[in-house]
Amino acid sequence: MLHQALHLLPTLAAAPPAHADSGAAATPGGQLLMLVPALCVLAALFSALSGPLKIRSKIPGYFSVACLAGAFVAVLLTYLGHESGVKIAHGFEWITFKWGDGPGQALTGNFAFYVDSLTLLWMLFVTGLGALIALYSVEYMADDVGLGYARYFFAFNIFVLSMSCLVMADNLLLLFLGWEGVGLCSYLLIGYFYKKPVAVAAAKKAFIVNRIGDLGLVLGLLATFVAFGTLGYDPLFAMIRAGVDAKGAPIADSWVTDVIPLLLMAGAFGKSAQVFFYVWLPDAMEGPTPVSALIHAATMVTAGVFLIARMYPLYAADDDHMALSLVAWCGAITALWSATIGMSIFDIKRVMGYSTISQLGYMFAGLGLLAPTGAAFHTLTHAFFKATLFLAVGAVMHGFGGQLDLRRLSGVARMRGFGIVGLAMLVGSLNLSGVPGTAGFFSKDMILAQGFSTPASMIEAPQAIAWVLLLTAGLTAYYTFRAFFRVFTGPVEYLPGDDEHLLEHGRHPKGTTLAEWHKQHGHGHGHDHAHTELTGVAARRAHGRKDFDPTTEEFDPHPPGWAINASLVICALLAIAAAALYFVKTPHAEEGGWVGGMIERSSAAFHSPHEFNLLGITSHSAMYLVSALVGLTGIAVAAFLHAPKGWQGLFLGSRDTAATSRADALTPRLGRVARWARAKWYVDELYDWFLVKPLRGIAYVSSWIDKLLVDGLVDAAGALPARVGRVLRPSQSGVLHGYAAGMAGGVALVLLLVLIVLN
Amino acid sequence: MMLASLIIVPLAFALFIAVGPERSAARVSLVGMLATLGLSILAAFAFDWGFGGQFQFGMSVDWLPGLGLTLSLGVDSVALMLVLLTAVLGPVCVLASWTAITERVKTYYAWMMVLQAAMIGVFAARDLVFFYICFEFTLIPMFLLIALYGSTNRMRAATKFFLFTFTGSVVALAGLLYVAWHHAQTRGVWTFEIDALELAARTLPPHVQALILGALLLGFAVKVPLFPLHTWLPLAHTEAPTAGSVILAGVLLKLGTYAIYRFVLPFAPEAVIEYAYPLAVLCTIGIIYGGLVCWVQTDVKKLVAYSSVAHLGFCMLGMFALNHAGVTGSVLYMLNHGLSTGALFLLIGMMYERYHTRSMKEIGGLGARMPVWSTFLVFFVMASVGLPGLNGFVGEFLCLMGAFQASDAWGAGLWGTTPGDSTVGGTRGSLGPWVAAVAGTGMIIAAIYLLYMVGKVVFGTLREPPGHASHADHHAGDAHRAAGLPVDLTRREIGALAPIAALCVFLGVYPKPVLDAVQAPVERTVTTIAEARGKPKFRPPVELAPPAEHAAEGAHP
Amino acid sequence: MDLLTNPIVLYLVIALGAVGVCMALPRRGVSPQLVGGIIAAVAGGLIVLVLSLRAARQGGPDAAPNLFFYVFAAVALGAALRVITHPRPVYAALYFILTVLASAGLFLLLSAEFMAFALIIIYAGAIIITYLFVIMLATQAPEAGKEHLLAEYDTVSREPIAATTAGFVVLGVLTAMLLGGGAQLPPAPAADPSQTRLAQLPRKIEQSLRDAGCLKGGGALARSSLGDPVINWSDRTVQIEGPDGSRTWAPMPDGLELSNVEGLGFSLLEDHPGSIEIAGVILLMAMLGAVVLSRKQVEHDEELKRRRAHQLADAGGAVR
Amino acid sequence: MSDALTLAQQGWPAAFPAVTLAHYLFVSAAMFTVGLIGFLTRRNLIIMFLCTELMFQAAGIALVAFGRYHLDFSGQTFVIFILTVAAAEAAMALALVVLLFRKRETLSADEWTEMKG
Repeated sequence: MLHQALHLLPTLAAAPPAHADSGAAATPGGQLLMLVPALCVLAALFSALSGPLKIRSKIPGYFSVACLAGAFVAVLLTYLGHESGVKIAHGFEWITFKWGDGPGQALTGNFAFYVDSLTLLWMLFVTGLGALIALYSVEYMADDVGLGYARYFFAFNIFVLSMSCLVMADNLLLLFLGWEGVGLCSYLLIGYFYKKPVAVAAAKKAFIVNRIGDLGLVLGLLATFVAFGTLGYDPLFAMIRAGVDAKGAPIADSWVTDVIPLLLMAGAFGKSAQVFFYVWLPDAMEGPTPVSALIHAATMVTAGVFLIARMYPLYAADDDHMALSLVAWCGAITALWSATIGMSIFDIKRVMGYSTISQLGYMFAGLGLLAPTGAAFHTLTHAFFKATLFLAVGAVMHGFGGQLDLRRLSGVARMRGFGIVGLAMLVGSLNLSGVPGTAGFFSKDMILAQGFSTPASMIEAPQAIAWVLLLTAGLTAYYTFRAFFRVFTGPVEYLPGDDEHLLEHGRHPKGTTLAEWHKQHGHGHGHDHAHTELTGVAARRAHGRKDFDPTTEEFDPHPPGWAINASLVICALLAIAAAALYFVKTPHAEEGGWVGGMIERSSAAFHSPHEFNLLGITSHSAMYLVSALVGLTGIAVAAFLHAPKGWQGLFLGSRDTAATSRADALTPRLGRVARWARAKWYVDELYDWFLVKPLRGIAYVSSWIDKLLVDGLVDAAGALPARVGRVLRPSQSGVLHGYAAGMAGGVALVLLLVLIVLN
Repeated sequence: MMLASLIIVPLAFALFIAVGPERSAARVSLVGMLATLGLSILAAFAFDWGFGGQFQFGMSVDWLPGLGLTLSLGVDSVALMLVLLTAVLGPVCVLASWTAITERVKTYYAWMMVLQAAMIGVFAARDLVFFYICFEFTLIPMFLLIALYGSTNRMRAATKFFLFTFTGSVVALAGLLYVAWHHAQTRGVWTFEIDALELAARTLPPHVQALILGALLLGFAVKVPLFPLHTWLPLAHTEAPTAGSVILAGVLLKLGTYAIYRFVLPFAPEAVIEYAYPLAVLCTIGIIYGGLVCWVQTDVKKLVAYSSVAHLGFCMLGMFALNHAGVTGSVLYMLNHGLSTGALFLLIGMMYERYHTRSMKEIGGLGARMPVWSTFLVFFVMASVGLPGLNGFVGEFLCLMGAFQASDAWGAGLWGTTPGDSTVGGTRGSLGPWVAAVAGTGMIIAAIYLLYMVGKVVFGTLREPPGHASHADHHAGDAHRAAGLPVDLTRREIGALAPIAALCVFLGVYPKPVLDAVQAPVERTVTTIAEARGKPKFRPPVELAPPAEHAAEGAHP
Repeated sequence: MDLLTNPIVLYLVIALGAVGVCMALPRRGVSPQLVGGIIAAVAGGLIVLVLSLRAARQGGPDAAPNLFFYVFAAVALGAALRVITHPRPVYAALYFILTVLASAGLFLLLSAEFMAFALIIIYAGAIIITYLFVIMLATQAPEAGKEHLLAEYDTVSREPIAATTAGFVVLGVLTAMLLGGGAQLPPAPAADPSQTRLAQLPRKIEQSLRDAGCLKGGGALARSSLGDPVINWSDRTVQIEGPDGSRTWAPMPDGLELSNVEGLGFSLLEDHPGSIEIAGVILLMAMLGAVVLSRKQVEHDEELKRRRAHQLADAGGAVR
Repeated sequence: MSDALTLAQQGWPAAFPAVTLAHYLFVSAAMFTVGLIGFLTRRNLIIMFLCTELMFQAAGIALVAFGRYHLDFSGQTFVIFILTVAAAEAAMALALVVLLFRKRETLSADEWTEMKG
């Protein structure tokens, strides 16, 4: 792929014609985007080689940042030069071959990019956030300089590479390459702390759950090929626009528009952690936080949204929008479901994880409610504010030795050096809660409003979906600020965690040796969220001491350095600025601002119907009020239950230690519900009991069958001659004459018989 | 002469090794393998890839003209690829045995060279008898490699391997001889030229073809191995020395698939059409069953061995899809499986050399101890799982694609209905998609068991066998030094793995040359099948409806 | 009742032979070997007589009587009987040589000259000599008059009656079958199809033509473009080329035919090339096997050691 | 030699009856029977092998006689193979006998019954 970069200039001049037979508007161009994979490969190779080359510095990190920034610039330049229409940048022929001239007799899986505004929208935040988070990682991973650094940045760059392939692919096959590639990187990065069994299990789980969805995607690909005879978007969209499949049969009410969208949906749900597939994402929080920010919040998990947005023409081509209804309902249910879990668990990073699932549910609901613009906008804003949140949480984690339990941290924002982190967290939380004026507010509003406007004739019970989403919005505001109030406000108080970095380098806070430390903690120290006992917190209180001097303590919470702060600031600013995009007027779309313009110019364009109009109020203006109200209520409840006294808690709170709050009094009253919610509704256990264990049982049975039945039959067949031999053995006395006599007698007998017969 | 030299050179080196001193055997063998590799690369350059469907480098020497026996050689692009695969794995195997084999070194390497010659002979043969001789002759060196250099249960494994595969191929021989006899009956001449027999076999009535199919499959499916006939494989793999496993997985199994590709499909096309669906179901069962059995293994090598059962299920599924995509995928799968699974066995062998155990109960978390080894392991596991961008994916996807579309290739006689015309919506239209969907779960199971293995062996907390407890600190233990091996891989070992890894990446990122090269032979096979169906191969091309005017305004009402 | 065709007579004669052979077999104590031998000879003679009479009855005028056959057959069978009855292995082997010689004589009568001499050279000359070596290596022949020192396994035969019965059932059945046919041997080969192979021996033809005086004045055998002689088999003429290049037909000389050795050679190398390869492989393997076996270091096994120890103990006991 | 041969083939004196194929076959059968009986009764390994050679010899006579009868050389050709097999057998058998003799210093076949199953 490196040669692509080298030959960039010539190919810019003379790109080969692609899909000459499609007759659509695609034109060659956008070769500049070839720089993106090229730079990623370059950075990945450099990072990988830095291991064997024994580079023990941050150079690979900075190199990656530079390359990713370069990639971002390439995307930006392409965007600036992009007007409308579709350009196809041809790289090389990947899995391309032909065995006939008819439809469906050639497989075209080129390494080529389909450049339209949807692609560019996604690529802008993928590469932009990629570069930003790479910068953050440079500092975050500083403890692992060396082999770990090489591993980390290799996977990181390969991730951006795969994500670019996924987003920019000109055909579904290349999309699948990226799809699996991001899965691999996700696997490698979740399992980055490979000595932690929890991380390894989480990585495995993520990969396998994704694979299950991928099966749907593969089958969807195959069905697409069968129906349309191609996997390239350009000819595909041409046929869908014409409403026919490869044989010219109408698709509107055929199996094509039912089966393929459902299969693709399965893939999308797997990657984006929806409904049955969500279980991998919370566990994925075992990875380093920048990874969670980039992969498991901002980019990779939105691949499912992207896939459906990309294939939106096919979804929309169905008469009864069956698949879209399903998408919407699944999204809404997931949103609510994971929000309930987010409300009850104590691990702030996992709270963010569940919140991501919930917000992804929003996006899918948006897609399903015929608001692709809203979904895309929410994806964009979510990418920024969720990245901000994760980076902030990561900074806390980094500073406190991996501590994530919100009952063991308090008043972090007031500690020296953590100001920026607190502010960034606040920005992110406001966005996530949908406080009026923030980007998150507008993007969420677009989806909600559409939900109340979409006629029930197009989607099954859209209003119900919208109510569910509205409820979720309130819960979201609650759990977001629950985490914020508990960790960032209140008395300064902390208990350091058991960060993997510290473990690796043998310097544990208590100054104990590794072995002793292990003895004290045993295993399973990865998931503090499940712990309810809070030993030793009291010993480490530092009530109201703003001048808390860390040097007198064994543990030194180190505040973030410039790289982390810089990326936090940029990220937070972007999250704020994203709101402005809503007000950008474009000639391409009536609403949705800049994103609306981008979507309208792409294949995902869909003119959503507006039917709601009560007393002259459009659904949007109604939603402004309602969702603002819901969001603020959620915050207020959070403040009442979790906030400290005084202005920090909006004068509602009463908390004065890290561990206790008003919520503690409330929880027992909820009885089992709270316990079950905290146990994540026992979904993992259910899966374990009803899926994993039976499957493993079948595997054991198969193994026994193999050993006893299949192999046993073979062995029995092999033993048959031996058995027969054992029966006949006594006749073999070993005396030569015996054999000879037998033979002679036999011959005599046979001859006699012959004689008798002949006569 | 090109091909003859490819067979003669390894044999000559085998002779050198046999008469030469014990100490230089490994080096001579390496030189011999490299010479073979060089020759095969030369052959690849001399080959006219534009005419890949024709047999090139043909040569024919009369052997016993009275019986119509000749020594005729020739390769088309598929065979040449497999020759290349064999040649590539040769030096790798020698490197893998460098320190592992310490006794009877001469015998070992001499047989290895003989094996190499026999395997190349199988792919290069254009005469049935010569093919069969080479096919069977591979058993003897392999038997000895397992029986003399294997681990504890080696004698049983070797015997089982030998008897199982030999019994099968005797039946296959009967089938092949019947075809030759039929040729002699109808044409009046005895010949064993594969081309002539191919034409003769197709004139057989369908029920005889079915018998031929059964006989050939019984012989060749054992070698593949197809689902119920696989039990020799795990045992042979676990007991064989590393190089033996590599060759076994890399090339010997391909002898079976190649034989099916070369004989079963062209010799009995009508019967294949008839029985392809049940066979595909069998492959599917093999995929899932093999995968599940993998999952509960504790012996790493056995796990990878069972994974071959699952993987070759995909390969055969593509083959029995009987359409272009499927057969192409199947051919690619042969190459890819040879590379990635061969490399996995190599890696496990390296681990075994260091720890003398392969049980996942005793070892774990080796990522901390052997980063380079672990990197390679993860890499090849990913190739094996079928990650796009690495070699495994291309073949797997095409096989699935073939199966998905296979409905209209599969015969209907057995099921009493007429073949569906379109793939989905025809009478039997949904069979292919269902088979593909069920087989597709094999992808998931592959991820489960391979990642399970990686999770146990590479990741997690470091666990080493009791004898190696002294390595808990960060320097090499005495046991390693005793074996002359450092903790992590040596340059020799990396040298053995790196070329395979490079090939994996190349074939994954740019499979185009291979795809193009195999088109012509696959075309030939698929056309044979299509002709046997008595239907025109190509459906008349349907005009693409031009995009209507109003389409631009929006797809929805 | 025709004695010649009545099977009962035949079976009685066969039974007589069996009794004779049984008596001739070595046994402990008094063995009526000479008597047995005579009885067996008489029985054999009777059967041959029956055969001959039948032949004479059926035979045409050209039925060629042959004294040599009777002599060779008698010697061969007599010597064979002695092979299996002589208690001393060396003598048995020597009698075997006699059998071989007599068989070679029979071969000569059957116009298989090459095989006759090959038999003598290979069998009598090589194989039996090897046997003799081994016998001498393995047994120590006692002097005359001390026959009781012969090994027990040489002097006592096992199950003589059963064995003889089995053998003579076979012989009886075979003979009964033989009596079914009495085909004459055809005359010595004159113009059998294999003679066309002469065409592959141009120099032999040329030599015989020259000897017959057909090639005078520097004439030569005419050759086709492939170098073969031009022969018309139907009237047995061959084309010859005069010194001036003119071609004429000349009759083939009378004695010109494929000799036994030539015929055998053609048969061996043209009709059975595969078999000769296999024979070669068998010989090679046998040689290898013999080498491997004889190189093997053997140790006296437990059985022998035990026996030796017994003998020593007995001897010691006697001394004491 | 050719004179003697002609004499032998023409038969002399004429008092003896003609010789037919059956004569030779009877000689062959009788020799085979003698060999068979010898093999069954004798207990010396070497003699037993000699007896097998006798049986070979008998087969050879039958083959040559049939060959003569059919005017075909194949019969004689097969005698060559019989010779081959006999030679090979002699080599192997004698090597084995020597081996066994060295081990137990006896030629009795009854001593060797270890090969029973």
